[in-house]
Amino acid sequence: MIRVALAVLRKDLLVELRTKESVPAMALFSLVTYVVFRFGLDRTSLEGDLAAGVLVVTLLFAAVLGINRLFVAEREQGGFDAFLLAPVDRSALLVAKALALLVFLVAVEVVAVPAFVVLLLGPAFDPAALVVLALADVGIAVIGTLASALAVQTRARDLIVPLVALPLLVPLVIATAQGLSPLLSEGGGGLDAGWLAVLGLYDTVFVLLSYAVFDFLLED
Amino acid sequence: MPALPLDEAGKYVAGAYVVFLLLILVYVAIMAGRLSRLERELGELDDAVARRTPPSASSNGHDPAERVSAREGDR
Amino acid sequence: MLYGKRLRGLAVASALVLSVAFALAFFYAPLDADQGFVQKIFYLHVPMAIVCLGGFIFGGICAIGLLRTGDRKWDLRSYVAIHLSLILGVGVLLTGMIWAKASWGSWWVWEEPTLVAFLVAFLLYATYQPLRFSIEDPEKQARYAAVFAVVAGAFVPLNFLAVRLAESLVHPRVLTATGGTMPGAMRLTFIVAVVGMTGLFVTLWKYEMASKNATFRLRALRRRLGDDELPPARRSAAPAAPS
Amino acid sequence: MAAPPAIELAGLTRRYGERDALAEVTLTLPAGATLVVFGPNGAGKTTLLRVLATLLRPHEGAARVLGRELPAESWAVRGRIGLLAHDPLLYRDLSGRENLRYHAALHGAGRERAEFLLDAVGMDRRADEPVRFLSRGMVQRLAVCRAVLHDPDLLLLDEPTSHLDPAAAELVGPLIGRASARTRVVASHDPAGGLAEADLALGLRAGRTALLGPAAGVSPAEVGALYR
Repeated sequence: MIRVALAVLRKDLLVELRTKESVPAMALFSLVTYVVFRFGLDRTSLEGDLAAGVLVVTLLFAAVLGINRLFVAEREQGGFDAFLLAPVDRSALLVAKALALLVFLVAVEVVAVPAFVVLLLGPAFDPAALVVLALADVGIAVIGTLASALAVQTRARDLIVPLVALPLLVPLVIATAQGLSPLLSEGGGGLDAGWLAVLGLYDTVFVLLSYAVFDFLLED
Repeated sequence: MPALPLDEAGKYVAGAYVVFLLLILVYVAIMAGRLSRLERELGELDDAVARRTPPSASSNGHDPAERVSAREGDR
Repeated sequence: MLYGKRLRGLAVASALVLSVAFALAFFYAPLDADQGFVQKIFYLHVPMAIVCLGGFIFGGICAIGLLRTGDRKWDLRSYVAIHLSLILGVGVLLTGMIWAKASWGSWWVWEEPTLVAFLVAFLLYATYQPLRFSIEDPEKQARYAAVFAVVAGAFVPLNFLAVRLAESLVHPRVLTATGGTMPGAMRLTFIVAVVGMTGLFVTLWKYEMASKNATFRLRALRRRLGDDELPPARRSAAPAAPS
Repeated sequence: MAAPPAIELAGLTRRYGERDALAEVTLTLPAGATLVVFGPNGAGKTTLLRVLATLLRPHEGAARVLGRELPAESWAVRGRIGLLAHDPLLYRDLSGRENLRYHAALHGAGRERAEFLLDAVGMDRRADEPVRFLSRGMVQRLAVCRAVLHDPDLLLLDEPTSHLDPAAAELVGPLIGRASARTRVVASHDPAGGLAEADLALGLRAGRTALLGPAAGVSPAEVGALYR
């Protein structure tokens, strides 16, 4: 299964490299959102829970853009049929797509997080925040893949994706924002193991849940 | 937090219970609408069946089986 | 079809139990020392919330039935349960807001984790109908709705856990005390109210199931009679007749 | 020992909503033989091919493909079927070579096989251009490569030569034509051509069997009548 998942992942990254459909748009969107927050909040620098909130919400909405497009090529260019005709484990597609989304998210954050630090963050950036973000990315990737697979066969994909994904991500937003907030404060506390545990647990539950239901989204 | 005096609190409590009551009533009203549609369709179906077996056929004693065999004879 | 008699019995019993519960709430349960008369909303709001969430989870369990067996009757069961829970959910949110206004002076209180968690769950389930509506093939509709129902059903407890963790600092009293420190008379009333509300839910669920089944059978009958003017099935969020 | 029939259908029915897309199709196709399927658009040809390809589940009736029951044993026939549908099932933004390598990885086939096929259909020169820049005929040739990449026992072809010029049709002949010596199901709109290379002919109209018999005993005129 891992061999097949890697083949699909390689194909997805290759397509993204060719079309540049998702990552550049997501990164650009994050930058624009910072500017919007700058004026919407009328602040030139943020710290603490406000900084954590702005960062998480921006990344989340950027992720929704990627989630929207995740399965579109499969549906419109016959990728689902081709995959289903092959004698392979169907869960490989879930693994591959979640990994692809994870790669996209990390790629976006390579741009979006430094930009946030430069443009909006008041206090110095604590690298421990990257641990929290990494755990959040895993959760967004898994839940996003599930929501995308659920929505791609509907006629209102662009609407269904955020409506399904955002409520499912609320607990993750809570834990991420709470975990990040002390790390983005002036002389604030360190990494809170409690919130990391919540994030890790939430990720694990959704990995298992997605694995259990994903096959049903591929039939027929 | 101070407890509200009875006359003030009564308004809210009554409001909450009225919300519940209204919810049930609206639900019943919607279901009643659906029931009447069901009934109307049932009526249409009745008419359709009546049209299929014209009253004349039954009054002059034609057996439905006879008509079937007659039609088959046409082929 | 044995709907008739059993459904009537159930309806009468639920109405009775629910009336008794409300009577107990007003004439038997003591006034809350802290909140006074406003606390009477508790006997309506909390049982409704519990039954509503139970309905969501029941819908998820029925959805597992569909995924395991492929039998579309499970889709109908799941759909009706979630549909009714959504209606109850509106009631929960409205009564919750009224209670918040009466006891804290504002229509919405973000510090109340149970209410906030409920709102998140309700918003998720509000997508259930649009999701169904935007899938045309009935079989696919049933399967996708089932996947949604299973995921959302698992999400309900998780979500409550997470929101409660987040707000564990700010703790209002009675709302969270669903059972723990209630005096006996209050607890009895509360339990009767939960039973009554459950009865109401089951009654409505059976009623709605009977109504949907009757519609399907009528449609099947029209088709059997070769009714040429049979209008094409309206596209809807509700399950189509299982064939 | 005689091989089991490649395809056995008994009362196969597939619905779409309340409408029968395919109703009560019964036939047996011996291994190595070719079945040609005729019928106007929407008659159920594509549905039949998709059911045989295990992409759609039968709603009623029994379907055995390559000796395996569908849908219970679908897993066992996947990878032994080559489907050439209307849709080429290729990613537009990848090159032909990349597409074929991806499919080879899915099917556990080697890269040499992909190169061999590209060469066989005369696409080796343009194999590195993104598929969206290629003409429909070239895409079709790549799709043929994709369908036979894993050397399938059963080929399901939906108007396989529709976008091909005669020269290209000749190129793909050894891969998907009669000469390929595979069991084939071909959906076609060309009565004379379709009958000439088939053993068994099936005519569909609104999902129902309107014509079924040895291809030699069916005249093109009978097939033409299906479309009226």
